[in-house]
Amino acid sequence: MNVVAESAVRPARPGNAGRGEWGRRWGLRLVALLALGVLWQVTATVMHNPAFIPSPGAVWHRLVQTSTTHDGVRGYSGHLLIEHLGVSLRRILIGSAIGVTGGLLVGVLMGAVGWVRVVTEPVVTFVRALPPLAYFSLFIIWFGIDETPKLWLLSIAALPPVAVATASAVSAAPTALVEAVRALGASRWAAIRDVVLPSALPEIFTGIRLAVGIAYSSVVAAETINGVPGIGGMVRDAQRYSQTDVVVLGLFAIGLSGLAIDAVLRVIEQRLIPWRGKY
Amino acid sequence: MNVVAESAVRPARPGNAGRGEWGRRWGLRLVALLALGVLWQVTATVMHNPAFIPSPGAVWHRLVQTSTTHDGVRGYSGHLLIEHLGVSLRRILIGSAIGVTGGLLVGVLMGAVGWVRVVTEPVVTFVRALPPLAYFSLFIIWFGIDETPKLWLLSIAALPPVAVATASAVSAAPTALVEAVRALGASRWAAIRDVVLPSALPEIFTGIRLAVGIAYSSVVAAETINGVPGIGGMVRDAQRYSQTDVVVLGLFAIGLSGLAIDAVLRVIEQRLIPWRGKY
Amino acid sequence: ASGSPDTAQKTIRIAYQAFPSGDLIVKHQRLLEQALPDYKITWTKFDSGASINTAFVAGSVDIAAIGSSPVARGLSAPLNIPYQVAFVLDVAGDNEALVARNGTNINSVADLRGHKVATPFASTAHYSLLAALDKAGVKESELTLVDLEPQDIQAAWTRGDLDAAYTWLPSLDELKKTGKVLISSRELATAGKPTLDLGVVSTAFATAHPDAVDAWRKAEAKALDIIAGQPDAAADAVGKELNISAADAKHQLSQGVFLKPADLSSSEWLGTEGKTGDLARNLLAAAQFLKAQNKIDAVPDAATIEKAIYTKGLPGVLAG
Amino acid sequence: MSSPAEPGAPAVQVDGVEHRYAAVSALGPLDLSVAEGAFLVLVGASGCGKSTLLRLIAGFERPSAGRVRVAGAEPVPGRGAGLVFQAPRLLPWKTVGGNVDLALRYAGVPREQRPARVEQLLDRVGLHDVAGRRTWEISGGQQQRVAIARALAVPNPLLLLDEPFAALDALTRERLQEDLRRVSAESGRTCVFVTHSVDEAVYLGSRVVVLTSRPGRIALDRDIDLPRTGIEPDELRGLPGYAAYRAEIGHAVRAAADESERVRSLV
Amino acid sequence: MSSPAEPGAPAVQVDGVEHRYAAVSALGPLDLSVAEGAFLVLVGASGCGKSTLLRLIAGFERPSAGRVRVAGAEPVPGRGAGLVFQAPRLLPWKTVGGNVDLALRYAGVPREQRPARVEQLLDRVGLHDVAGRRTWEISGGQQQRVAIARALAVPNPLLLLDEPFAALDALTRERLQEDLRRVSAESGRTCVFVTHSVDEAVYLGSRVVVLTSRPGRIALDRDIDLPRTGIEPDELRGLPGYAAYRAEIGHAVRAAADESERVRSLV
Ligand SMILES: Nc1ncnc2c1ncn2[C@@H]1O[C@H](COP(=O)(O)OP(=O)(O)OP(=O)(O)O)[C@@H](O)[C@H]1O
Ligand SMILES: Nc1ncnc2c1ncn2[C@@H]1O[C@H](COP(=O)(O)OP(=O)(O)OP(=O)(O)O)[C@@H](O)[C@H]1O
Ligand SMILES: [Mg+2]
Ligand SMILES: [Mg+2]
Repeated sequence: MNVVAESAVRPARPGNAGRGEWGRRWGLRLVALLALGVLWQVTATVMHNPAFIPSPGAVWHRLVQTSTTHDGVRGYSGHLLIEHLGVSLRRILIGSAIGVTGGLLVGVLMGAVGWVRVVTEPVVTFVRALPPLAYFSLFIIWFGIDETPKLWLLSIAALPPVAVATASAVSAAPTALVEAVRALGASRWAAIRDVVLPSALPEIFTGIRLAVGIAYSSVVAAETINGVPGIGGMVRDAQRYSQTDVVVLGLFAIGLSGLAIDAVLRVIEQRLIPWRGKY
Repeated sequence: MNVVAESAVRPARPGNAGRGEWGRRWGLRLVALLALGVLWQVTATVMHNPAFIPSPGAVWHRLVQTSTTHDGVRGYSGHLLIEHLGVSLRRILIGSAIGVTGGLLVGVLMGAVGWVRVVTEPVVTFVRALPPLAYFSLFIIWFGIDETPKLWLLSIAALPPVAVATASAVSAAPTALVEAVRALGASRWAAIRDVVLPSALPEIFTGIRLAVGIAYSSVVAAETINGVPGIGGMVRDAQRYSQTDVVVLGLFAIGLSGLAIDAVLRVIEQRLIPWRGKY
Repeated sequence: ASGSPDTAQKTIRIAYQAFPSGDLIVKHQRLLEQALPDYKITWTKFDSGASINTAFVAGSVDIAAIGSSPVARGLSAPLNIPYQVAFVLDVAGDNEALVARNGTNINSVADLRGHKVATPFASTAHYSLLAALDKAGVKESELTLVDLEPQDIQAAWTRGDLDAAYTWLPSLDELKKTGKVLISSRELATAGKPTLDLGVVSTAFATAHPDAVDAWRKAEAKALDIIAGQPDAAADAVGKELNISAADAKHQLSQGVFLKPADLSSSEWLGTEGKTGDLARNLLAAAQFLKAQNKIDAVPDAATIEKAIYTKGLPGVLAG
Repeated sequence: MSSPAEPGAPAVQVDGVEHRYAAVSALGPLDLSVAEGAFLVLVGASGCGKSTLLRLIAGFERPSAGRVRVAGAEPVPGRGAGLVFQAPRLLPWKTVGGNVDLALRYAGVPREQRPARVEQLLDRVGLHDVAGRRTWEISGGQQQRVAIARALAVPNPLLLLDEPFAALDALTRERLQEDLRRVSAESGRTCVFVTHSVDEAVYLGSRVVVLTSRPGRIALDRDIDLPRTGIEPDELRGLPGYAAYRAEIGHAVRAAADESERVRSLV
Repeated sequence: MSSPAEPGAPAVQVDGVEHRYAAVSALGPLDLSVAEGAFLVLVGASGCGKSTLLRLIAGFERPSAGRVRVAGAEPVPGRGAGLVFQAPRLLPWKTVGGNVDLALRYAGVPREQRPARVEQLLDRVGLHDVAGRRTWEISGGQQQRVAIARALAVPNPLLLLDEPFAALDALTRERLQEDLRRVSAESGRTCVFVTHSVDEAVYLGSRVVVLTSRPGRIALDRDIDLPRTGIEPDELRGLPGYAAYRAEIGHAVRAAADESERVRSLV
């Protein structure tokens, strides 16, 4: 049992966490993956109800089918799986980008400027409690049925985690360091730029990772309206026709691409915040 | 413009942030609220289409109607507004509680135990990218149509923010302090209890606040099936009949109660974490 | 609890939907509860046939009100849900229709080519729209089909994002104010493509509690009588269930087609024991249509579908 | 909020200042006037309020009673006074050099001149080759020296130093003392310097103030009448006056502490 | 991973130990054996590797080369050695008393005895009435004293102290020196003590080791042959041997620093 708190006790020396570590990590993951796969196959065989749990084989078959043109039909609903995914990824990325930017702005203002917080905090809390499904119809009235309402929904879903995390971290900036730069002559905004934001960065990153995840998990809601092509639209469609294998395939496509994006974010995080835990 | 970073520069002395501050804060909020109300009334009057933007008066009338028994009809769909809200709140609270507890456990394990992280991190990332609407039908198949699938959905929605925030904060525990207690003879788990968790508490709280918000905003999705009584079910029902005033009323009920819960959480946070920003 | 006849407390779990039909009258006037006092009856509202199918797979319901299109899906692979059609709640009439917006110069179904048409996918309206297009010789690829829920159709329509839509009440009424009806489900029904709301019973339940099924059918028949004979009472019940005014409910009821109980066992619908009615053919056609759409894996054979029509005791049960 | 600076006003003027942290009275009523160019050394027991006094002068605290004026105006953090805190307070997200660079940037030094100035400042506090290191990759004494270099980067007329040399070895300490003594004498910058070392106090100060403990009041206020320029450190320490000052101040420190002790034991 | 302790082994045994942080060589090859009950004082320029050596002995670092043994076994943090870090490192989520209490809890002191022991320990480092305060509500010197009290709470046979008295005034410092000297002499606890004060080194140490700077090597290793018990501090400082030791060690420190300086200027 190696507690990572251990890393605090015995800092890894250079060359320590090399190939071996890397191999072990992926080995472990592979084993876990295999175990899950076997579990799935066994459950599917035992249940023997494809609507309940489609077998891995069926999902694989769907993957092939939705990724190719067969019998003159192109993929699913006229689009290949990769196209569905691509369209949705574009929406997710744009929506997340807008949401994260907005969240950062709102969060910094909320954390740093007293009266903005007094008014904005309740508004943000109010808005983030609202279920997208409830207000989505209003978006249609305001923004139509094309890309705009989807991007709005995803942005609004992505904003709160960043805003809340940023505001919380900003308002808890380390007093000692803020004083240190103020003593050197930093203006208030320079202090925010040089101390408050860097010290909030770890929490902001957690917020961003959560935001992207939430944008992801909102993609079906966003694509309830005119959502094909789109992975969410595909899943919804399949759901209504009880094509559980397509639903599971869609879930995999969503989950795996989400995993990839999160991995990228985590690499950026590690590059950007070498000081984490150092003070 | 009073920058709160200022609070770092000139610590408020006792008696400084007293009645006056309090009054100003609520005054500001009241003004903002009034402004919003007027804006709403004006928009409603201009649009003049109650299916799009119901007037404040119409929503108020609905509030009265859904909170009383009139013409032999009790509230909305046979339940008073407060009952709808109560049922949903119960679901949200139970779901959040389960999700937060699970998230804490997963987060601490992920942050503190290397091999758990290696396997669990991808699983959590995978799961939190999945749209509830996509897997909800699987929940119905597995857990039926009563409370269980709703609680599952809400728990799963609430778990990731806590897990991610906790794991991130735990793995970034201040090395200096971990060493300090280790030097005093703390076991690894004592170090986690006495240093890692307290230092992670602020981020954990951000995670919890986000989790409750997300559980809130998932209540409509959770109540798509067999959702009456329930505020989400009520909103959905109203939606199908374009009773926008009821939808808006429901949104208010959700948003305001969400605000109340968040306020409670923030009070707890401030009580629990007096050292925030102090190191 | 459903399948086993010897449970202590006998229960019936009914799934209903929020469309105006006799089902809501049965619920509101507690007709079934009165007929079966020693059963514990729970009513659960669902918002689509798909979710009702899901609930059947989960074994969470015994009896349901569901559209003919989802029933066809449920009877086909991969779902193969063991349930049987035991009642026709209503036939879509003028309450479901295809409307074109004024000023788009669309005067017939054929004119829809190149336009944007919305309908809730996987619904009876979707089925009807495709049937109408098929009848007019318009290929799906020649126009843009948009998947929207009725309330969203209404919103998008108001903005001018849509040229036409196939939807149902109450949004249909709003659309009609600024558009004109190209074809309604009533006409499609006459042309042999009816869409229906059906009452289905899980096979296990029907086997275990045939008497309860009979009572339920009688209650539904009574509701049909109320709709025909006491429109005000019917409107009141439906209005209260749907949270709308009695006047609105009355208007909506007037747009649908409600069969006479006696007609149900005619060869046009359920038929009788041993001689299944046309409903089976109708469901088979729907399944074939879905197969052509790639929405189901295989079309069940005619025998399977005939077996899924619950005609036990017909016409006797509904005659009284 | 801030009154305009008056020309000819003393560098620091403390009038009847008291400071209380919630229930804790940290600094007793205190009057103190520091002339421009003076080198004031504060000595006093741990917890007597020295840091509090510096924070009041720097503008980080407002006195519970009385008033503080710096060059005749109400003190504002970062304006008019540089401050070396008791702890290094380096920014962990900047390298060692980056921390000094930031101070230069605030001081308005153009970007292209900064790298050379950073090197120079670090060199001045005896640090070589550490500009590229992370702040947690240098020793405690080195961190404190970076904090000093950072404060020296800003050319404020008033410099406040809170036990800046406490973590340094004798040699490094002597070098920095020399440097600081020369700078203050030559540039005419006013310094307020906190130390626990009586020797350091006498060596550096043009005036030494000894505080009693809790709440801090002035126990001794002595001008040090020793030559401030053109004399070698060893020579200075060899002067007969030097030893006398050391003895007097050492005595005062002990007396102040004993006094407080007696007061406490009476209570 | 950890070898069993051997009875009769020296309290600390350092064999050919080198330590490198990435590219930085912090501690040169070093051999050192500390006998049980000894009071070893380490002196050396800032950045010469004193803290690194203490961290190696405490088990927080593993040497890049050579081996460290504490009572014959590989050192494990928290087992066998108490450590006062150079910075206070108090837990901000505990009160001052809570920080000390935690140490007592780790030491297995029963809950009901702890409040009294906390009071006693705080008193011992000269702190009154601060047990209920938050860690940021006390002065720098007070924080350092809490850290000392916390370390004294754990009865380890080996005590490592990294400039523990640097932030204290002369009087408090003398009291704590006395206390520590007495404790080590009476309890037989082994101490390794880092300081920059030559006087402190001679006063406290039974042995003084002077390190050269970067990478730290042993420049001087001198046993201090002065009485360790039954003598008043002033009396001790008055002994002729005392001044001689002071001179020798002061000289060695300067020489070590100059040496390093020369080496560097040659490179
Ligand atoms: N934030 C605070 N809240 C309450 N009391 C405080 C606070 N800060 C300091 N004190 C108390 O005020 C007194 C003066 O503190 P200050 O830091 O000025 O002492 P100091 O003279 O700098 O001591 P040292 O030499 O130990 O640094 C101390 O008794 C301390 O306990
Ligand atoms: N994490 C690190 N990474 C790189 N270099 C380091 C690190 N920690 C310390 N050093 C370097 O190692 C050398 C020894 O450091 P150490 O902290 O042991 O010095 P020290 O003798 O305790 O100095 P001081 O008296 O200033 O506390 C120093 O030159 C320092 O810059
Ligand atoms: Mg101080
Ligand atoms: Mg050190």
